[in-house]
Amino acid sequence: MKREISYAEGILEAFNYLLTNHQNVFVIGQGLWSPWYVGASMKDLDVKYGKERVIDSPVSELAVTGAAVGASICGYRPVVVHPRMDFMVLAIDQIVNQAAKWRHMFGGKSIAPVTIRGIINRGGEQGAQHSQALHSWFAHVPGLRVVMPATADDARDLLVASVLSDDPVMFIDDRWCYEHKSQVVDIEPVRLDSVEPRVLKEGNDVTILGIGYSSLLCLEASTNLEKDGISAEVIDLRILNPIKVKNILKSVEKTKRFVVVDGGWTNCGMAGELIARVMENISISDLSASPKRVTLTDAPAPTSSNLEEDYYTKSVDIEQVVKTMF
Amino acid sequence: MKREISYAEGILEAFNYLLTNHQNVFVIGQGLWSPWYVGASMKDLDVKYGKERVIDSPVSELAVTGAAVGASICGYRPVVVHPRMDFMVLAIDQIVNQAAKWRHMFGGKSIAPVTIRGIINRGGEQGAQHSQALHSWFAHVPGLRVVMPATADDARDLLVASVLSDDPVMFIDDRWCYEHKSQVVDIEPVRLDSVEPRVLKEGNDVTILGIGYSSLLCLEASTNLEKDGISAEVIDLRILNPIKVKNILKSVEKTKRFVVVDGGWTNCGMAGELIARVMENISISDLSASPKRVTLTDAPAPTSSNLEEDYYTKSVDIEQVVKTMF
Amino acid sequence: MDKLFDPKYFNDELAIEGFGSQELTKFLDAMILIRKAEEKLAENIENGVIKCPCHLGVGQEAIAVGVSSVLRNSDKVFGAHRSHSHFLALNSDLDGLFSEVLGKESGSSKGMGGSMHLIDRSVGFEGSVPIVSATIPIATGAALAAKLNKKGEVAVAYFGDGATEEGAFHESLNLASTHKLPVLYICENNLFSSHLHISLRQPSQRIARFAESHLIESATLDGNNVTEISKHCQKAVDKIRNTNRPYFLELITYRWKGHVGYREDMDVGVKRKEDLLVWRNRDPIRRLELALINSKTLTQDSINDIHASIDFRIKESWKRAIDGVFPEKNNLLDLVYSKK
Amino acid sequence: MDKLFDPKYFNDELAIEGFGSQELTKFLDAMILIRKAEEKLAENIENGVIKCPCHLGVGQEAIAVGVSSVLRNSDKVFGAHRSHSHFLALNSDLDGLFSEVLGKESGSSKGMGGSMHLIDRSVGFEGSVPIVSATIPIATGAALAAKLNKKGEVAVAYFGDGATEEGAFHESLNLASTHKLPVLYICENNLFSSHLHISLRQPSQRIARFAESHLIESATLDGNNVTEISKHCQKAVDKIRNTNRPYFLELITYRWKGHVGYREDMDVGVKRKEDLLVWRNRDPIRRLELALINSKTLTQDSINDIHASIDFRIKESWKRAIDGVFPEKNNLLDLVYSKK
Ligand SMILES: Cc1ncc(C[n+]2csc(CCOP(=O)(O)OP(=O)(O)O)c2C)c(N)n1
Ligand SMILES: Cc1ncc(C[n+]2csc(CCOP(=O)(O)OP(=O)(O)O)c2C)c(N)n1
Ligand SMILES: [Mg+2]
Ligand SMILES: [Mg+2]
Repeated sequence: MKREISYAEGILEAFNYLLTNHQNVFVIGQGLWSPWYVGASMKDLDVKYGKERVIDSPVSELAVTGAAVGASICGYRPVVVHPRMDFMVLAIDQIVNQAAKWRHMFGGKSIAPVTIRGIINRGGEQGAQHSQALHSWFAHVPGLRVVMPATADDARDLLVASVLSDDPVMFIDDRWCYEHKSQVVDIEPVRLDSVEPRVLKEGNDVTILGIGYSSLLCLEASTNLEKDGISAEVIDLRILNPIKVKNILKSVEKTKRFVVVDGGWTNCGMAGELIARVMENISISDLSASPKRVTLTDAPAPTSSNLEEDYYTKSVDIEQVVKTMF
Repeated sequence: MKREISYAEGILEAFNYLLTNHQNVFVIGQGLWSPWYVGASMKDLDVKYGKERVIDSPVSELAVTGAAVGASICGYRPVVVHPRMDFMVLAIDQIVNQAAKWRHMFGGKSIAPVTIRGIINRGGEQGAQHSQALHSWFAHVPGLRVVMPATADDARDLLVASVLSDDPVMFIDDRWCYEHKSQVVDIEPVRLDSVEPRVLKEGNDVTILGIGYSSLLCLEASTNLEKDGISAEVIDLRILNPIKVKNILKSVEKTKRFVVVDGGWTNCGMAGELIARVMENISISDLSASPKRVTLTDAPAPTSSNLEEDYYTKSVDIEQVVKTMF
Repeated sequence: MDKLFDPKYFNDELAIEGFGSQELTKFLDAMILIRKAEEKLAENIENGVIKCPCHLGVGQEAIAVGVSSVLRNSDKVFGAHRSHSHFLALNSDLDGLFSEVLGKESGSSKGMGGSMHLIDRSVGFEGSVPIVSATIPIATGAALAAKLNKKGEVAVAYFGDGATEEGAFHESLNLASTHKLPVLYICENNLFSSHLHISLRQPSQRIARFAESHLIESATLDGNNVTEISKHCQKAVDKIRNTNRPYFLELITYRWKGHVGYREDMDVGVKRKEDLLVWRNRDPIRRLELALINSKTLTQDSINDIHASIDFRIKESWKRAIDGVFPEKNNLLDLVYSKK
Repeated sequence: MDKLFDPKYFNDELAIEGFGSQELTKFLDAMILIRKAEEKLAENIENGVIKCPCHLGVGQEAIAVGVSSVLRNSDKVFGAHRSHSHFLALNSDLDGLFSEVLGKESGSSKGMGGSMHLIDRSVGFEGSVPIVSATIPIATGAALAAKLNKKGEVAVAYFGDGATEEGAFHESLNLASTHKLPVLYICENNLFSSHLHISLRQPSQRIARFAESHLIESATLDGNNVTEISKHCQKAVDKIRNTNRPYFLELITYRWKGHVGYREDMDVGVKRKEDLLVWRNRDPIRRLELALINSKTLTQDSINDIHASIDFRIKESWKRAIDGVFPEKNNLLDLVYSKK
């Protein structure tokens, strides 16, 4: 039976599913006994599953993440929650030097199947150190699977898949998606490595690829573009590493125009990467316009509402870029 | 008068110049009182300038980097030395959350002109945690200038320029360049923000862009390609952020073929970024082949010499890719 | 020692011997200014005018006022996420704070930082940032600069009990201790990090034990006693200037508002109404007022005048902040890199 | 206590009361195996056969042997960059070590890790990595797993004095102390981090002071005394299993070789020939041999036999390692992600 749920509810359902069905799952991080900062997405987990399995922690990102890595090596499936990516950078050694390489450097004899939930929590005049979206960094690292859902059903199903994956997974969660709603059926676990970019809307004139929350903006833009007679195909990347491009290439070959929209900075970001992937894999004659990207303003996040207005991408920015291609 | 010096000597000359001419320069990091791991590039600095200005430190990457950031805020021009990028990730909060944003978030009222020398030290069966080249990460961050010299003269002159720049600079140093030799004249400080990608060798048929040590590989490849009648123009990127592409575009418009070579991983790396930059800025009809990139194998570094052989790019790999474009 | 953590104690009037009436009045004035400024912010968070996250330190005013009373403009002071008091205690610059919180051009960081990024270099306030523990190594580096420049400057790092759970804290203390750096570490131990009481985060409530482990001289004092803090800091700062050695001061206190925002009895979902009631008796302002009245240094009337005049200053300043303009759009990109 | 740091002391034969001859012989055997294995590596680093960076622990053998003597295969042990002894003390697997150092398929990590990434899960050796301090939080997490699975496992983290300068160390101790995790922290305090003596890095040589600051029970012992280490560890491990609380053991020792590589009197550029001469008198092997001979547990002849038989094993194992094949090329990409 289909039901409609929000993204935040999707996350909560995933946690409930995992904690109920998998005794080796536990959750650890700051704020878990009072998870006000993640909306409803973790409500009452500590009450339902006990404070032994839903563990609030000292302000020690590095050791807490390392502890989760250690527990994952010993058979557990921990989810570490970092309320903000900005704080999580303190734990990068454990994520990138340890977890991502554990399997490879030990010749496959051990794995570190930890899931790290890094939350992008921006806007609201929070400023330079509370607004970062560093997903492109993690996508750079072989050994780490990087997941960034845009829709409620994906939020739920990809979180389940992340925790059940035998690899370390960076699950990136954008607060701006939390109210997004979609239809779901009951949870049927999928294999994370089988997940491909998803066509959210079909179209013929241009392929607009979104990443995380940007995919929702792309949908919005596509609706407006229709009024201008432009039929946009919208694709949601979903998995940032290892990256799969088959669906994207197929779409670009059809539409002959390609725009990537990402809420991260430009240089060495996900948007440029996808342009490069497309360019190396199609023949130039398949394109009728130079590929374009729409990215975050290349500056630290401001606090002033006046500047925030300019700083973040809006769907109209996407529409404008698309229109220059015709 | 022209002299020939090695890259390592270039670094040493830069330190001598800075410590002699700028009383507010000091150096801090692990190993400075016994700098065996950086070849001759820091020889006797502690003896010449005293242990107060050339400071060896505890094994505390985060605090030591933060201390340098703090001293830079208070009028000093510290250079923090990280013998390996792999260790430096422990200090990312100070580099990325603090130094890179300091000027912007305080409305220009304060600056953090620290220079961070992050060394890429790979090969030699050192394995996954002692071989990383994470320059693309730092290039992603607005507010941080990222410098990666390939030649001896640049090593010297760009280190001087980095320390004299009013912005925080990530100066990335590849051990594999240390023996490279070039001609220099006396030091004439240049402004870091005036430095553009540098044409190392002119050619007509293909533009090969290198980054750091890769530029030396590109030169090697171009010599061999000549024998096959391919005239390659080799450009060295030098400054990874903020990026400047004018010279590159001009070259590609001439050669109509573009290959980027980078010693970092593929996904969200510098090579893909440059393909994207070129694609958004030229018209598709200017290209006679799809752009290509040559990057590091997308895996943690192995230790076995047998696998290292495959893992790292050789000039012949570049030659092969170039040849497919004709 | 244990009594410091028990709100039943240390609720009486302060000892004021050795302080002149002018100095005591300055303390009172400064604490009331901070209290009322933060209450003004609370009011405007509640009514929705302020959007920027604000961490209010109501109840903790004695610390910044006591510490700042012994500092020079050439000293280098660093704050954290809860730093309105650190800023105001040095400069009383209501306009700079209010405008900054509203993201206005006239703010202390030109509207680029908000509540969590305050700066005023003219008085040595070198910046506050909300990454927990981040300014501890930075202040340690300011002390390294002070040691090198030999001008007798002292660096000051303010941070909370939660920050001592971050590795950066320990690394910094070791660096300062080993390299003999002139830094004053001020730990405002308010027993909470966000919603979590210290007993759920550490095996002991007393933070100064870490200073001991790094062989740094330290003391644990009543954080709601401005005269004692001032007196003790004077000694500590003199010692630092003379010896180039770090000093660690733990100040036990309690915050009256929630972790972030305006609420009183709720802390990011955690109710603590009863506790708060008891802790309010340790009010640093009331305890000084009592001492001033009992010692006849000030009358209740003159204290009322102080309140009234500060109310007026706050009203005027808030108006100016509200009327201020937003930063120019070009700041967004123009401030990323230096022009040199 | 101070005597532990003075190489003039603790040079005599070991006390062996309470240990059977079989156990003592096992200690001796294990220490000699480790010593000779590392000397074999040193020889082949010097002659250029080994390219992979090796951090030898010659002189520190008693620690791993003493600690391992009380562990179960189900315990979870983590090492660091200098972990040959930790590995061999648990499994005596010369082939696994030698092949790994040579990057051969038959190595303990299938040739994918080299000297700095050893693993043998069959005996609970869960891995060693060279990022200083990195396995301290990881072992702490293994202890969290042990606490959750209630099987009485103990996690063990080996690390050096240098590692205690990293924030991760302090964060981990706080986590273990607050959440009551069954972990045994073993600090091999050899007074050096690379080229720097501890007096240039910390204000005190005694590392256990940090355990005290985190309210973790601790002891500082002679790290070159295998019987004492074994006895003390037995008590510590029993306590950990019974109470789920961490325990911290600091073991004072000295390494005879340079930080990395084969040299004896040079430490990455730092000469310390004189110091080394004195410290060699605290040789953990010689001290046990003396005790065994004086107590007539073993004769010099039987000890010679042990040496000879180990020499033989090492020669044979080295030959097998040299003859071994390299990992298949496809490992490079195939091992990055799991197939599931
Ligand atoms: C590195 C980092 N981790 C987590 C946070 C979220 N956070 C903000 S304030 C705070 C509490 C800090 O407690 P404490 O240091 O005692 O200061 P107080 O709030 O009590 O003044 C936390 C956890 C952060 N800002 N930075
Ligand atoms: C994070 C990090 N920083 C620096 C290094 C370089 N390094 C390798 S071993 C070592 C010394 C560590 O000293 P200690 O922990 O006492 O161990 P020991 O070498 O004495 O066994 C250092 C600094 C590293 N590997 N990792
Ligand atoms: Mg607190
Ligand atoms: Mg050591």
